[in-house]
Amino acid sequence: METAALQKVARRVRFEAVRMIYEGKEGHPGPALSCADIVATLYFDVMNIRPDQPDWEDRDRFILSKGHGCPIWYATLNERGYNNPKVEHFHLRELGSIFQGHPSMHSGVPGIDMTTGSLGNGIAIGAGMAYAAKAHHKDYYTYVICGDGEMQEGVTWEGVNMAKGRGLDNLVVFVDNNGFQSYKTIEFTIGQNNMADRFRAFGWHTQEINGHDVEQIKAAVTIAKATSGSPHAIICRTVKGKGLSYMENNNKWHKGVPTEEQWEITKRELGGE
Amino acid sequence: MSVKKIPMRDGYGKALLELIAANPKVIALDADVAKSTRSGWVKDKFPDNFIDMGIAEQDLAGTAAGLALGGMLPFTSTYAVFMAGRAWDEIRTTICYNNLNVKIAGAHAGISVGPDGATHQALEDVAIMRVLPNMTVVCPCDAEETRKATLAFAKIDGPCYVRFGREAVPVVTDETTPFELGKARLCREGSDVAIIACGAMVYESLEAAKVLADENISAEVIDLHTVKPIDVDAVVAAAKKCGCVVTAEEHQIFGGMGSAVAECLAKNFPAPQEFIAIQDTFGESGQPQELMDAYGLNQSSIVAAAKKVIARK
Amino acid sequence: MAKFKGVREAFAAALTDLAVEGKDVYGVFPDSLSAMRAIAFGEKFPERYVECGIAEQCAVDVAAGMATTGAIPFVGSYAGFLTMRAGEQMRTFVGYTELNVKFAGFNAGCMGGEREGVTHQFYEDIAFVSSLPNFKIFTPADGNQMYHAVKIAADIVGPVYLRGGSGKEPTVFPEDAPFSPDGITVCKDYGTDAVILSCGHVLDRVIAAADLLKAQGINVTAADINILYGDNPAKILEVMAKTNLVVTVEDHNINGGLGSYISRLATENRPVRVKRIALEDYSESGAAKDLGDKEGFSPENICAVVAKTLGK
Amino acid sequence: MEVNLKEMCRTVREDILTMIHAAGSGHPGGSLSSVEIMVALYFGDVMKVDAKNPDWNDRDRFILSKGHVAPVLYSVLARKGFFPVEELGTLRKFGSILQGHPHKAHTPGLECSAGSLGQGLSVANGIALAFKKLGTGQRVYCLMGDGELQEGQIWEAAMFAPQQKLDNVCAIVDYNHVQLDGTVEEIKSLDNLPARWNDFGWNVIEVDGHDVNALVHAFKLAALTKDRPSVLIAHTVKGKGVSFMEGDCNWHGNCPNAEQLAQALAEVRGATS
Repeated sequence: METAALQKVARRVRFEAVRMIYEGKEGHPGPALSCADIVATLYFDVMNIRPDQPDWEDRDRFILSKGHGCPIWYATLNERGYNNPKVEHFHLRELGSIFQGHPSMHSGVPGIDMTTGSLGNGIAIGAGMAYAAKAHHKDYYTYVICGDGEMQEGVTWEGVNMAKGRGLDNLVVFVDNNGFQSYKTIEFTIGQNNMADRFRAFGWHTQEINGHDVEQIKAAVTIAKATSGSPHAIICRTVKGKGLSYMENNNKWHKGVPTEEQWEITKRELGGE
Repeated sequence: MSVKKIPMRDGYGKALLELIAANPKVIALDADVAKSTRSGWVKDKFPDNFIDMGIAEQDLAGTAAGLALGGMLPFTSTYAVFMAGRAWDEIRTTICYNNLNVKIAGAHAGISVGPDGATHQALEDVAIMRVLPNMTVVCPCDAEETRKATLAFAKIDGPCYVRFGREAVPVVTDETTPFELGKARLCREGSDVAIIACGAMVYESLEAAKVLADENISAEVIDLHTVKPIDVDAVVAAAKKCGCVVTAEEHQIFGGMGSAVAECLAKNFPAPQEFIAIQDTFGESGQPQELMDAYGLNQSSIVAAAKKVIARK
Repeated sequence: MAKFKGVREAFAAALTDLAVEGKDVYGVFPDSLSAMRAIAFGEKFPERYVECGIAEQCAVDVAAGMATTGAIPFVGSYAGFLTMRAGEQMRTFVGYTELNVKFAGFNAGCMGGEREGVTHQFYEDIAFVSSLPNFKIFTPADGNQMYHAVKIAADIVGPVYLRGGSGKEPTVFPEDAPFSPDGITVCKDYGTDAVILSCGHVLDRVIAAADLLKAQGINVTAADINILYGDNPAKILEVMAKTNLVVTVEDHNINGGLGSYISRLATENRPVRVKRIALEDYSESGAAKDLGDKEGFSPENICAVVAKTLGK
Repeated sequence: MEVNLKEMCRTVREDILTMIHAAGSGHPGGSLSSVEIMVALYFGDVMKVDAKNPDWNDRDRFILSKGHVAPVLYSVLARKGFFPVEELGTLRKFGSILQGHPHKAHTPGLECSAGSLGQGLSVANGIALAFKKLGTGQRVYCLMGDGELQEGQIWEAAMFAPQQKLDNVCAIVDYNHVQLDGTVEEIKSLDNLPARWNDFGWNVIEVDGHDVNALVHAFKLAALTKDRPSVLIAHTVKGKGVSFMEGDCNWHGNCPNAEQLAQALAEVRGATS
């Protein structure tokens, strides 16, 4: 897809994600917006998928390891045509809604390849999918988006080790490196924010890009696919709350709901075309 | 009539501040959710007595063990689902097997966590903690009882676990209400059925008892806040007096307080029992009260269970 | 059928036979291939041997990921390292997701871990797994039962937890005895003075106790419970309905295991006295027989508990 | 009392082999690879301990993370005088003070139970942090295997100690390259091991793990390092000192028979290194 069109999609899913949080009165907008460009680029350009056949066995797989960012995933799946007809109101986090607070593969949302919400597990689960692809002689890729905070979970590094050890070059992991976690900054919590060095030290093919530049995202995937023998980490510098002036780099928006006034700003900044 | 409601976690935060003011060796640890568990209050008031471990629950448990070995009195907190689920091996082998003086708080327990959905609703933690030797397990009924339980933990040597929910829940005790670890609290006397409850279900049970009274059924209500060690005398006495029991808890039916009561009854005084609990299923997103109603954790289901169990006498 | 002795070799043998039969099974091992006695499996089916290193949470997650593609992964390790170290992963990524992952947990009980000591003896696993919706719990008493249990587990769609001990437990069941779908097998039917229910590798001791009791004029029923917290406990209730005293014997903590399950069945259906023989504290290092005797699983002690409770 | 360190290493090796043979089971490989490390700590004037008063408040602490190598620790503690050497013959027996995997309540001089891998460094960090908070100058040592670096919890702890500036922590990796199921490289590679620790913020010291004097020197270097924790990467050989055990994963947890014991003891006694 053309760059301009992709940017337009990213803007639209951002708006939809914030809208579903505004209407549902609860959710995590900051972490959703920081990975919007990555999710949009994957679904509208990179991944080999069939929205009308979500269980197609040769599809590329996607895991949102940072499950709390799911509004952006729900919005993107909807935009890409997974829901037929398109969903107007998501009823996010309401009783009986298919749109659970953290994504569930059994709640009825088409296209959810894996339940998430408990941090740190996406890479290891992705490694399982990638291993199965090789064992079944399939050539699909598995894409994972992780938060930078969940790099503190030990199981992340267990998965990193495993994927390297088995040479899973069909696994591509994006780290949404927005520099914040629930409470404060990554640096405050663990002192350092050197994600790329760590992946390199663990033997992964590692790239660093601007996670809001769709061209760079596309290029990084192309380079990853051309490099065999080890799994791929794409460390994305991002801005938490990207796209909304009142949210950007303000960690109070890790979780929160726009006021009516802020909703007006949202419509101005992200609404329309 | 409006009921005063306060989240139980406020009681935990309050107790921590009181403990630290009296004893600088008390130290609070959290895994990146200090605001939610209220251990963040310590961070604001006594920053030297607070450590944020980052999103690393196993490391949280292990470091707390080390702090205890080094002579501090650590109180750890994070969401119950991650505390009990992810750090169980550390709690079992490093903390309980060594009988270390580490206190553990599991926040956001139960289905009333609400919109976050099943991944964040701890419904197994009592089963997990109850099976560990040396562990004391408390499931308080409101903020004040949570405060008292937390203060009581500091007075005993050895691992302790307290679980509490996220929502503001009705206040049923005050500063003067007696509290003793291991001693069930009689909330209402009755003779036809004994309702043994813990956590937020205590309030629901008291409401149920009122409804039953209107139908000339006399229900005893017991707050079994300490699930382990269980107050055998109180449970057996209630069963003998009433002849049948309903247990009510915001936890899976297997392994929790209801199971503890069943073990106690079957061993000492076999009596009919009905279980109000989550019926072996995972939760989902929704508003807290909607979920409590949808999963049968409310006064009307307690009333129905009471009638059913009386008929089995 | 591959040859085997004890629950571990039985697990590996069944896994190998399943692969030979063309099932899409995998052995996912956190550095536990040799402990699972599955080296021959790994050599015969290298592409079905998924090594995860000493990283149990990773192993469970990897298995979950594989299961989404239609594969049938078996995660084999020690009971506690799975349920305790990777408990949350079992809960959220296998139980909640209802994925087709099987778990084989060994070194269960003090007699399962014996001389390794407490860190390698596991008596809490059933309490945890039973609290997880969608899981089935199989507790085969010996190698022959384990072999059939693994084969049945592979045919079930959804999570199954298989519990096994050291692999040195005595063989009680004949090779061709089926793994009872009712969750109970009556082994001795001398009478209804008491019903003694056994779970896992203490069965030989329970049977011996029934014989000892018979010699004393106390006639009991001795049965093996091989499925815990199953969907349909009707047959178990049927056996329990005949007596006024049930005694449970299990190499598990006294809370949350067989005794807890039977107590709940009793108070919920027909209140009957349930006496539990189980571990009340951490055990210690030692030979399996010495530990079993010390923890109250000797036929003599079981016998004494029954006689005393009956007031005889 | 001046102790001949090399002589002590020989004695400890003999103890390990004899006690595992008597017990009928145990883990000789990893115990033998850690001999010089343990002798340097306890006899090289590195750790402050008092065998007559195991609970002495001001002692340095040692945490064994790789609990299965209890025999080497038991031998060193006995030779140091914490309990009679005769007790070594009761290893793994019913009622013994020497559990198959160590337990605090059973054995004088033991600080913490171990056996479930990957937990020791967190415990060591906690003790070190308590010492910092209480203003004491004690140090904490933690011995890990290389295989257990596959446990995610190790990396959680590895992030924590530098953040808290725990310069009173000294971790030791017994880098013998062999684990239960094969070589570490086969199971899950640990290439770039020094870089991994360095990137997580540690002072890394590489040392020949069988040169007891070099180890003593390395421990002293670590003690001089301020504001960050140190890790000794000790290059060792699994089963060191017994030709048929060296580098063979089959001797991870295997018991020598009488004939093998005789040969092993002869080799150990004859060693002049």
